[in-house]
Parts: sequence; structure tokens; C-alpha cells
Amino acid sequence: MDKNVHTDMSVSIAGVTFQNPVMTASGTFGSGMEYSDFVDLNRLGAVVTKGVSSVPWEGNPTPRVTEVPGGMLNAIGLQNPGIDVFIERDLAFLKQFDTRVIVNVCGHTVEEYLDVVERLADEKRVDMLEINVSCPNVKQGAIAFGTETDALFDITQRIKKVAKQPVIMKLTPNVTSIAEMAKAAEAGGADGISLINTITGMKIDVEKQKFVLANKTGGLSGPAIHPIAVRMVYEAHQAVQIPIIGMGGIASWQDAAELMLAGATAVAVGAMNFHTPDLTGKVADGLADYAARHGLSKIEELIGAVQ
Amino acid sequence: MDKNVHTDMSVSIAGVTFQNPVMTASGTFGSGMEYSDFVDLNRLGAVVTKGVSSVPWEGNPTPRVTEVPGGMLNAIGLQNPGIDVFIERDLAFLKQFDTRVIVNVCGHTVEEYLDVVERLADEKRVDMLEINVSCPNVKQGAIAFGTETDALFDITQRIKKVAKQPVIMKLTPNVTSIAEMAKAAEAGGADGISLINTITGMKIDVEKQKFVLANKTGGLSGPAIHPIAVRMVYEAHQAVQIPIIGMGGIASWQDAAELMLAGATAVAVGAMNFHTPDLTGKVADGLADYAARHGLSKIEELIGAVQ
Amino acid sequence: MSSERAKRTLTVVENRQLAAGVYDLRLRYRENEAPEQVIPGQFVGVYSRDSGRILPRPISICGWDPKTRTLRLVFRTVGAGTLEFSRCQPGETLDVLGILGNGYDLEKLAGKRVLLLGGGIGAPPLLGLAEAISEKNRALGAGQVTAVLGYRTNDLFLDREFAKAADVVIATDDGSAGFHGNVIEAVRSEKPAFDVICACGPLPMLRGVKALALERDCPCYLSLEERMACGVGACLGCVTKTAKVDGHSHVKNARICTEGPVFEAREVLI
Amino acid sequence: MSSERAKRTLTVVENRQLAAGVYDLRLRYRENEAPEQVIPGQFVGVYSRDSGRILPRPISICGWDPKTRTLRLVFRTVGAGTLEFSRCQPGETLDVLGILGNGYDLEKLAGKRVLLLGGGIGAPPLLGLAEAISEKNRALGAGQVTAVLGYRTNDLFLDREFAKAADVVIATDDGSAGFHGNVIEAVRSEKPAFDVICACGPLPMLRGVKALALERDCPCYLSLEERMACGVGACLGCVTKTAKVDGHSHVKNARICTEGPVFEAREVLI
Ligand SMILES: Cc1cc2nc3c(=O)[nH]c(=O)nc-3n(C[C@H](O)[C@H](O)[C@H](O)COP(=O)(O)OP(=O)(O)OC[C@H]3O[C@@H](n4cnc5c(N)ncnc54)[C@H](O)[C@@H]3O)c2cc1C
Ligand SMILES: Cc1cc2nc3c(=O)[nH]c(=O)nc-3n(C[C@H](O)[C@H](O)[C@H](O)COP(=O)(O)OP(=O)(O)OC[C@H]3O[C@@H](n4cnc5c(N)ncnc54)[C@H](O)[C@@H]3O)c2cc1C
Ligand SMILES: Cc1cc2nc3c(=O)[nH]c(=O)nc-3n(C[C@H](O)[C@H](O)[C@H](O)COP(=O)(O)O)c2cc1C
Ligand SMILES: Cc1cc2nc3c(=O)[nH]c(=O)nc-3n(C[C@H](O)[C@H](O)[C@H](O)COP(=O)(O)O)c2cc1C
Ligand code: FES
Ligand code: FES
Repeated sequence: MDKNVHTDMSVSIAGVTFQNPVMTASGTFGSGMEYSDFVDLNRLGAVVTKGVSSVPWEGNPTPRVTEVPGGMLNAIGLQNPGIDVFIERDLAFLKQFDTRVIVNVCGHTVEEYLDVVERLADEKRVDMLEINVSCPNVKQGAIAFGTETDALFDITQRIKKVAKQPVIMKLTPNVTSIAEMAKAAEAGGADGISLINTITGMKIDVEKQKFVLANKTGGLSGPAIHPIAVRMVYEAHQAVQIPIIGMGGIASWQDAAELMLAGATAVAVGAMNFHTPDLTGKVADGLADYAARHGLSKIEELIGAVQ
Repeated sequence: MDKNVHTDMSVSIAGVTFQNPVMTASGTFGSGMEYSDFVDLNRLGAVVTKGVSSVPWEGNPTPRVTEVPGGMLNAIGLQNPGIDVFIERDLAFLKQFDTRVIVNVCGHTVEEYLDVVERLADEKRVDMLEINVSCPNVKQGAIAFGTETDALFDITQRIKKVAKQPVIMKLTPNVTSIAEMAKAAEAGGADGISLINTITGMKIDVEKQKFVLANKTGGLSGPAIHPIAVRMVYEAHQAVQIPIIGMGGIASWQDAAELMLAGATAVAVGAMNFHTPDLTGKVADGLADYAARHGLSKIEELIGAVQ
Repeated sequence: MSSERAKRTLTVVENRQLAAGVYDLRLRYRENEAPEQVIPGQFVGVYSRDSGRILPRPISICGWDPKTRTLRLVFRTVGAGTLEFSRCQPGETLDVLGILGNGYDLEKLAGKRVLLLGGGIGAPPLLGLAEAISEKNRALGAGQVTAVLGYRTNDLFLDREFAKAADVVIATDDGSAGFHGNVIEAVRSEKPAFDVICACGPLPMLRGVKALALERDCPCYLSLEERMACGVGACLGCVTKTAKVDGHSHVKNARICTEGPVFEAREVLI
Repeated sequence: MSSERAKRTLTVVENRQLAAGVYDLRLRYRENEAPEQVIPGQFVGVYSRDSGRILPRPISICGWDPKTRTLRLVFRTVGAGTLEFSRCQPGETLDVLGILGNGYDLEKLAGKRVLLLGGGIGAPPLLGLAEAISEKNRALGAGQVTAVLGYRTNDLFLDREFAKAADVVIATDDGSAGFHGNVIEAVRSEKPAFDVICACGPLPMLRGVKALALERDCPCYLSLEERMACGVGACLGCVTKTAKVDGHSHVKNARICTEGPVFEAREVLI
């Protein structure tokens, strides 16, 4: 302790090196543009973009978001302008920054996922793909990929066949065993997994006796879910060899360090960007200080180091 | 609105009438003794006692509890003095109060559950049984009852054969589909279900790089889980006909009303007793005022009334 | 002077109750942190100091004094967040995300006879607007501002300040002050002359305002509200349906926090 | 006067820093809400005002003035809860659950030469005890109180107040004040005379104290700590292993909040 060495903060996943382990959680940071006023994107390990599909999706009716104790519910419903606009506008915007880009992909069917993955295959600016098989707000069957091991294995395998970038499968926490899901993704050939996506929740306005969200249910995120995320990252890390991007309720560098100690190679900041718009930068700085204080020569020494 | 009628606050489950829908969540209220300084037990719909097993259980090593944002983790490990002491001391204590008594039962094997259920069969003071098949802190297989539909169906059926009191199966939220679990309990003959038990979580001390709880994982409860509880009660209510006792993060009468609107016939206050020792009484009063304001002639009109 | 969009710690300099549940909060920026420009119709996100409440509360800017770097917010207590703000004492601090959104386009209003329609807690953002237009129009020597302000009862607020910058018509739901009825009914009855409408208030009222504008075939700017998470355009929580495909979403979903909160009535499907 | 166990809203009357990160907080009960009796070694649970922190923080009672209904708590800032308490200003209120647990059995200490061993933030509860015993012993004309207080550095606190009621030996880890070493080493070196030990401090120290008591074959009362949830005996969160089957748990798990926090050293397996 208190050795104050200089720590190598870089981490690597499937051969891709990130300058530090701090990323943005998909859907909470747009494509980086909206938050570039608040934090220098060059300070981040990676920008993970909002889920993109083969054609534009209009998402759910409003209200789409609401606050709950220590967190929020969202039912955006994966609104996005489709892969064409994404490439022309968002990817072009990201070209000016010296950070990694992970593109989050969504679809209603395996074919729709494959469409997007193929369209991105030759985009040099895309370092990695994150496949969202877990969004609880898409009704047309997508949830099944994320909650059944066979379906997850299958979609992973099919995506791996066409993908030119490393593939991260993003898992839903709404399952009995995250370890089984992690193993299915690994068996399907995933280069890594990310977890956790939001946990399905609901809020009711007791005076109006109505659902607060138009979609009835929404995904719970924020500090409220952090202990669940830590446990799931730990369980997944015990179950598989592939690297894990950990997320869920990060509000401080300590929360990020917890996820790394539990087994995450990198971490992503989600809903708390809305509370502290430069949180990603603060987490990166805090982790670097912590690593130096603990005399780590590489931040990767933290991964799964809990005892 | 503002009709201020007098509402019949009683609810009934499996032929047992409760003077109001407010109960205590098992394990958070001892056997009532410890909180009788703070709240008049006669004001409650029911006292639900701490889980009891056929022989004394010593539980997990300490630390057993820790705080997390908007909630807490516990890994008590179902410490209890066993059914004999429970009957002699706790049940005897409860005889002086005019409230219903629901005894929460735990075991490592089906036989252990049956032992307790049989021992309680002729205890007049016991109005109902709540079978905890969901405690995440018991390692010897009990969790399997709560996460596999076949096992849940089987244990429900076997308990129903020997039980003289109505049987409530207490479900774990750590499953992919709470609706499937609810259906399995109903098919097995359960008179009702209660949900949710705690969600498995973990906390790591980042400076010591150690698990905070001796048991590594603990069950998350408190306001953090309330939106998940509301969603699960709603899903279960859509799936089965039997009544539901709803719990998870109740911190106010509004939270209780939300669970009833989602489909609960009664509600139980858990971790927030530790914050507000007379919360059960306050929730009962708040619900009564609310019901009067909304012109309900029976509080049961609230059950599942969300739109 | 600093970038317009930033999270800043502001000091409470005054907090006064104006009516039942309505507060007038003045917040001062630190030196060198004040925004360069504040346009009527823009808003800020005010953060709670309670860790259980993570999202900023969007509150419209009622006034801005660049000399004292003081922001004026007028809000109604509806839940835990606004209740907390109502209890803030001078000297305490609040974190504020701002300046957010697009305000009213003052160029388009210059020299016009402007009808301001404010329903309840929708009135505050229109006060800054009334002041800005009437100042400009005084200089131009043309254009009259009329403000029709709707309240539930005679527990009025801001009405006297509006009177300094506009002709004021009061409407109350219960008839206890001014016209008995809502703001639209008051317009039909009092028949003020106008070329353009600016309105802020609850959705049913805004629908009525849009109908009025279509009927009179005049430009109409509405300030919309929706539940927000980020406030800066990243989360897509706060969209409103638009008539045409917009430049950002490509699915006819404009972000109220970013493309709005002020929209031309014909552009949005409300 | 009221029931001993209740959640009460107390008013901060004073909050003073005693040493780096150590605060002396005085809280006043409302009239008619004060506890009838407060025994040294008992504690209270202090609630945060932040909704994200739901559990009470157990803090030992350092002093109690029944005339002014004022509770004295001395605590160290270690996390968000104690940090919040350290910032409380006079006039603010804090909710407190109390009076909790069983204190030291003063009858058993009367007339005895008592050795008080306080490690760091374990010292505060012993101050009230020192005062109570020395007052009693003065009346009895017998029994000397010695307090050995251990600190990390010479940033001492409460030492002068102890000096009014006891012979004080200071021990510091770094030798910057008093004896260079821990409290056990200080006892072995300074050799105060005693018939009974009362100790409060970190677990490794309490283990040493227990060993010392067994060696000297004298009664020894230890004040234990454990993570707590309810503070009132309901949750079974705070147990300590006991040598014999206890009356409550029947599994050799006594509740520190209820059967303790003060235990005879031989009764507990630490
Ligand atoms: C662009 C914009 C400008 C606004 N300007 C003002 C103003 O000048 N004065 C004023 O009194 N109110 C204004 N509001 C409404 C104000 O944001 C809400 O009253 C406030 O957020 C309620 O917070 P709470 O914690 O008290 O209520 P709660 O109901 O406890 O809040 C729970 C959550 O819902 C959100 N929420 C609740 N009501 C609304 C609402 N009507 N609109 C958006 N989010 C809501 C909160 O922000 C919070 O995230 C404005 C809203 C928007 C979108
Ligand atoms: C019977 C008893 C008496 C105590 N008396 C004093 C005293 O007089 N002065 C003093 O400074 N401290 C005392 N402590 C320790 C004090 O309770 C903790 O320092 C405090 O709870 C930390 O809260 P926090 O929010 O600042 O820290 P955090 O670490 O943020 O707290 C997180 C959670 O852990 C719990 N926790 C953390 N440390 C401890 C601990 N050491 N013991 C029990 N729970 C802990 C907190 O209560 C909270 O629930 C006592 C503890 C016990 C059990
Ligand atoms: C508003 C919002 C939108 C989100 N959109 C996506 C998405 O498009 N794709 C995805 O995989 N996850 C999405 N998520 C999930 C987050 O990436 C993250 O997994 C989750 O919110 C947990 O992290 P947090 O608690 O830090 O927010 C979204 C979350 C929020 C709050
Ligand atoms: C300390 C503690 C002990 C518990 N013990 C039991 C138990 O013995 N049996 C049981 O079925 N549930 C037990 N539970 C779960 C609660 O009854 C309840 O289902 C859960 O805590 C969710 O409600 P809450 O968020 O209001 O606490 C326990 C919970 C806590 C916090
Ligand atoms: S609130 Fe996030 S996009 Fe508008
Ligand atoms: S803290 Fe609950 S039993 Fe002691």
C-alpha cells in the first residue's frame, strides 16, 4: 500500500487494447456527441454506442423514463436511426477521437442482427461489437436470445461467423443462472461478455392507479442494482475464461473497482452519467489513483482479485 | 376521489381473514417481541415469523449484514432455535395478541420441511404457513426448490398433503420467469404465494479487496428492489388465480399500495422496519386514509386494479 | 464565462414562497462559471442532494440577471425533489445542469403582437419572455404583448410582474379572480389582438392552444414537457412525436430536451 | 419520561472536532421523550437523512446529562454516514434509535480497582464509565480507576476528561506521546493495580485483553462491535459466538445489540 507506483492502466480484450478500463454503457451516452461538452472522450477506454439496428426503430411511446429509489426505469425501446445514419453521422463523429469504439447491436431476429454485423464488418473505426440480446423492452422475441442457453449459443455462433471485429455478448440479469448464460456465450465463440443489462421493473402511480411508463415495465438501472451486478460478474468470472465488461450502477471509482475485483476486465458507466456528466473521467482518474496507492504495476492485476 | 367513505380494510386469503393487509416480512421482525415496544402488534394484519426449521440452525459466520445504496445485504443463513423452542417461546408470546400468525418454514430437504409442517399442524395459534423455498443463503440445495418448476411443484404438493393450515409458497426473484414459478406453486396446490424474497447480491471492500460478508453473497432487500417486486407481483398476478402476499422494499404506504394495485392481496414490510420501527403501523394507517380518500368500500378493490 | 452546458454548483441567495406550494428560488453562479447567454424558454436540471434521487429535475428559467449571475426559478412542489428545493436556505448550494434546450426565437417575435398563454406553473418561463419582447418592441416602437394567465384559484403568483411587461388577463378555474374559465376561453372572451402565440402549460391546454393557432392561422410556439433522464439529448427519454422526419432521430421523435422544449405547434403531434 | 426503546428526533446542540476525523456531538431530547436511564456501555443507532442509507449507525454513548436531556456521542468519520453526522450544525435534527443494548454492570464494579482499556475510538464509552465508577468509589472510599488509552499518534482526544476521573496512561503506536506501543504492552510496562478490566476497541486488541484477563484470572468486560441492521434483536445480524448455549439463540450466537454489546470475556469466543 501507499507505494504510489505508476500503473499501466491499459486492459486488453480479444487482442484489442484499451487505454484504460472505463467505458460508457450503451444507450446512456448517445454516440458520445452529447457528452463531449462534459468529458474529453479521449480520456475514455472506449465509447460504447447506443444500440443500432438494420433499419430505423421508433422505440416506445412516452413516458419512457422515470426515477425510482437509487435508480431509474427506462423503456426507450431501442429507438435508433438505423445503421445507415449511424455510419454516416455517429461513426464519422467518433473518427476525430483517439478512443476505442464499441458498437452495440440490436435486432428482432437473428437475420436483423447479422445485417448490422455485416454492414459494420469493413468499418475501420469499429473496434468491437457488443450484441444486445437482452433488452427487456423489445417484445418481438429478442428476450428469448438472452434467457435461453440454446438460443444464446446459436445467435453467438452465427454472429461470430460473419463478424470481422471481436464479439461481446451482452447478457441480461433477468435469468436464474448468469453462469449458464455466460457459458453458452463462451461455447458459441464469444470473445467476451458484458453484464449486466437492466433488470425489469415497474412503477405505478398510486393516485392515478396507472403505470408510470407507457410500456408498463422498464429496465432498472443505477446504484440500486450495483450489488446484483457485482455478484453476477463474480459468478460469470468463476464460470468462464473469456473477459467480462462489468456494468450496473457505477457511481464512483470504488464501484468500478468492485466490479474489477469481482472479475471484470473493463467497466462501463451507465445511468449515473445522467447524474454526473463527467463521471467516466472521474472513474478513470479514481481508478488510476487507487491502482498507484495499492502499488499495482498493471491495473489488470485487479481482475478477479477479491478474496 | 375525496369521498372519505369508511373502507373495510380486511382481506382474506384461503378463507383466513386478516383485519388489514399489512404484515411483517419474515426474518425482519423476529417473532414480534423485539418490535412490540415500537408498534402495537394488534394493529397488524399478521405477524410473519422468522424462518423455523426442525432443529436449531446456527446460520452463517459474521459479518452477516451490510448496507448498500437504498438497501442492505443479509446472509443470516436462517439462524433459528428450532421448532421446539419456537413453539414454547415465540408462539406462546404471540398468544397474547389479537393478530394473525403466519409461520415461515425452512429446511434443507423436503423431509425437514415436512417435519416442521407436521409439528405445527395442531398448533391453534398458527393461522397459516409460509414455506421459504427461496433463501439464497442456504447452500444445501434448498435453492433448487425455488428455481426449478418441477421441484417447486413437488415440494408444494407434499407439504399440502400434511399441512393443516393454508400454505403460502414464498418465491425467489432469482429466476428467469416468476410467472412460471407461480404457476408451478399453484399447480402443486398452494393456497397462495408470497414474493419477493431477497435478490442475491455481493459487496466487496475495495481497500481490503475482500468480500464484506463472510458468506460472500447476501440477499438484497430494501427500497432498491421495490420496482422489481412490483413487476414480479404484477407478472405473477397475471399468471395465477391464487392470492399473493407482496413484499420487497416497502418504505411507505404508497409502496404498499403499488404492490396491491399490481396484484397483491396483502403486503409485508421487511428491511425498512430497521429504518422506521413502527413502519407497519404507519403503512396500515396510510392505506386506510388512501382507501377512504379514493372512496373504496373494501380495500380488496385495489387488488390488481392498475390500468 | 464558460461553455453553456455544464454541471455547476450554485449558491441559494433567496427562496421565497409566492403562493401555496409555489416557490421563487434565486441561485447564483460562481464567478467565471456563469453562462454566456440565457434565452427565455431554456431550462436547467436541478439535482437533489439525496443519493436516492439520481435524476436532475427540469425547471424552466423564469429570469436571468447576468450582472449578479443570478438565475431565477419558479416552481411548484409536486414530489420529493421539488419539496427538497423548497426548503433550501440562503447560503446552501444546489448542483445545476445547464443551460439546456432551445428557448423562444426572439427574432421571430420582434415587432409582433405576441399573445402569451400560461397555465399554472407554465407561467414562469413566459415572464422572462414577456420582459424580453416588450423591451425589444419598445425599442422598435411596435408590438403589444398580452399575457393570459390561468390559475386554479385566486392564489395568484407572478401576475404583478407580468403586468409590468404586458397587458394581463387573469383566468381562474373557480372564478375567484378574473375571468371564470380556462385561458383559451379567456382569449375567446377578451379577444386580445395578436400575431403570434407563445404558450406553456399542461398538455390539454397546449392542445387547445394548438387548435386556436390553427383556427387563427398564426404562428404558435409551445413549450413541451416530458419525463427526462439525461437532459442533454443522450438517453432518448424525452421525445415528442413530430410531423416530419427530424434531423436527429430519423423516426419523427424530436428530443424535448435538445430540439425543444419550444416547438412550433405544427411541427409536433400532441 | 418514556420507554427506553424508541426512535426519537433529537436536536444538535453542539458538534465539535476533537482530533483529526473525531467529533464530539451533543444531541438533545425533546421534553418528555428523554430516556429514564442511560448506562455506560449502551449505545444508540443514529440515522442518516439520506434515503440511500437506510440502516442506523451504532454509536456508543459517551455521556448523558439527564438535566439537559443531552446525549454525548464521540465518533470517528469512516464512511458516508459518520461524514454526514460530522457536518451537522446546531439546530439541525437527527433521528436516533435508543437506548440500545446492555451497558456495564456498575454493581459488579463498585468498590473494585478498575482497569479501563480503550483503543482509539473505543475510548468514548469508557469515559462515562470512568465517571460513574469513580463517583461511586469516591462515595465508597475505595477503588482506583486506571484508564490506559491507546492512540495511533499524539493527536489525542478525551484524555484530559479521563484524567478527571481516572489515572491515565497514554500509549501511542508511533511513540509520539506517552508509552510507545499498544495498550496491552502499556499495562505490562506500567503495571497498574486492578481487580477487574473493562475494555473497548478493535477486535485484535480485545483478543489481547481477554488473554491478559485469563492470565491474571480477573473478571473482564468487553464491549464488542459487529455490523448491525435492526439494532433491537430482530434480524440476528450482529451475533457473536458464545461459549455456552444462550437463552435466546439456542445455538451459541448471542446478539451483540441485545445481549451485549458488553460481555464477560469468558462468555464469548472472539
Ligand atoms: C422542460 C421542463 C420545464 C419545466 N419547468 C418547470 C418549472 O419552471 N416549474 C415547475 O414547477 N416545474 C417545471 N417542470 C416540471 C418539473 O420538472 C417537475 O415538477 C419536477 O421534476 C418534479 O420533481 P419532484 O421530485 O418534485 O417530483 P416526483 O414526482 O417525485 O419526481 C419523480 C421523477 O419524475 C420526474 N417528473 C415528475 N413530474 C414531472 C414533470 N411534470 N415533467 C418532467 N418530469 C417530471 C422528476 O423529474 C423525477 O425524475 C418542468 C418540466 C420540464 C420537462
Ligand atoms: C455497538 C457499537 C458501538 C459503536 N460505537 C462507536 C462510537 O462510539 N464511535 C465511533 O466512532 N464508532 C462506533 N462504532 C462504529 C460505528 O458504528 C461505525 O464507524 C459506523 O457505523 C460507520 O458508518 P459510516 O456510514 O460512516 O461508514 P460505512 O462504512 O459507509 O458504513 C456502511 C455500513 O457499515 C456499517 N459499519 C461500518 N463500520 C462499522 C463498524 N465498525 N461497526 C459496525 N457497523 C459498521 C455502517 O453502520 C453501515 O451500515 C460502534 C459500533 C458498534 C457496533
Ligand atoms: C436510458 C438507457 C438506455 C439504454 N439503452 C441500451 C441499449 O441501447 N443497448 C444496451 O445493450 N443496453 C442499453 N442500456 C443498458 C445499459 O447499457 C446498462 O447495461 C444498464 O443501464 C446498467 O448499467 P447502469 O446501472 O450503470 O445504468 C440502456 C440503459 C439506459 C438507462
Ligand atoms: C435480515 C433478513 C432476514 C430474512 N430472513 C428471512 C427468513 O427467515 N425467511 C424468509 O422467507 N425470508 C427472509 N427474509 C426476506 C424478507 O422476508 C423479504 O422477503 C425480503 O427482505 C424483501 O422485502 P424487503 O425489501 O421489504 O426487506 C429476510 C430478510 C432480511 C432483510
Ligand atoms: S432527457 Fe435524455 S434525451 Fe432528453
Ligand atoms: S442488529 Fe439485528 S439482531 Fe442485532
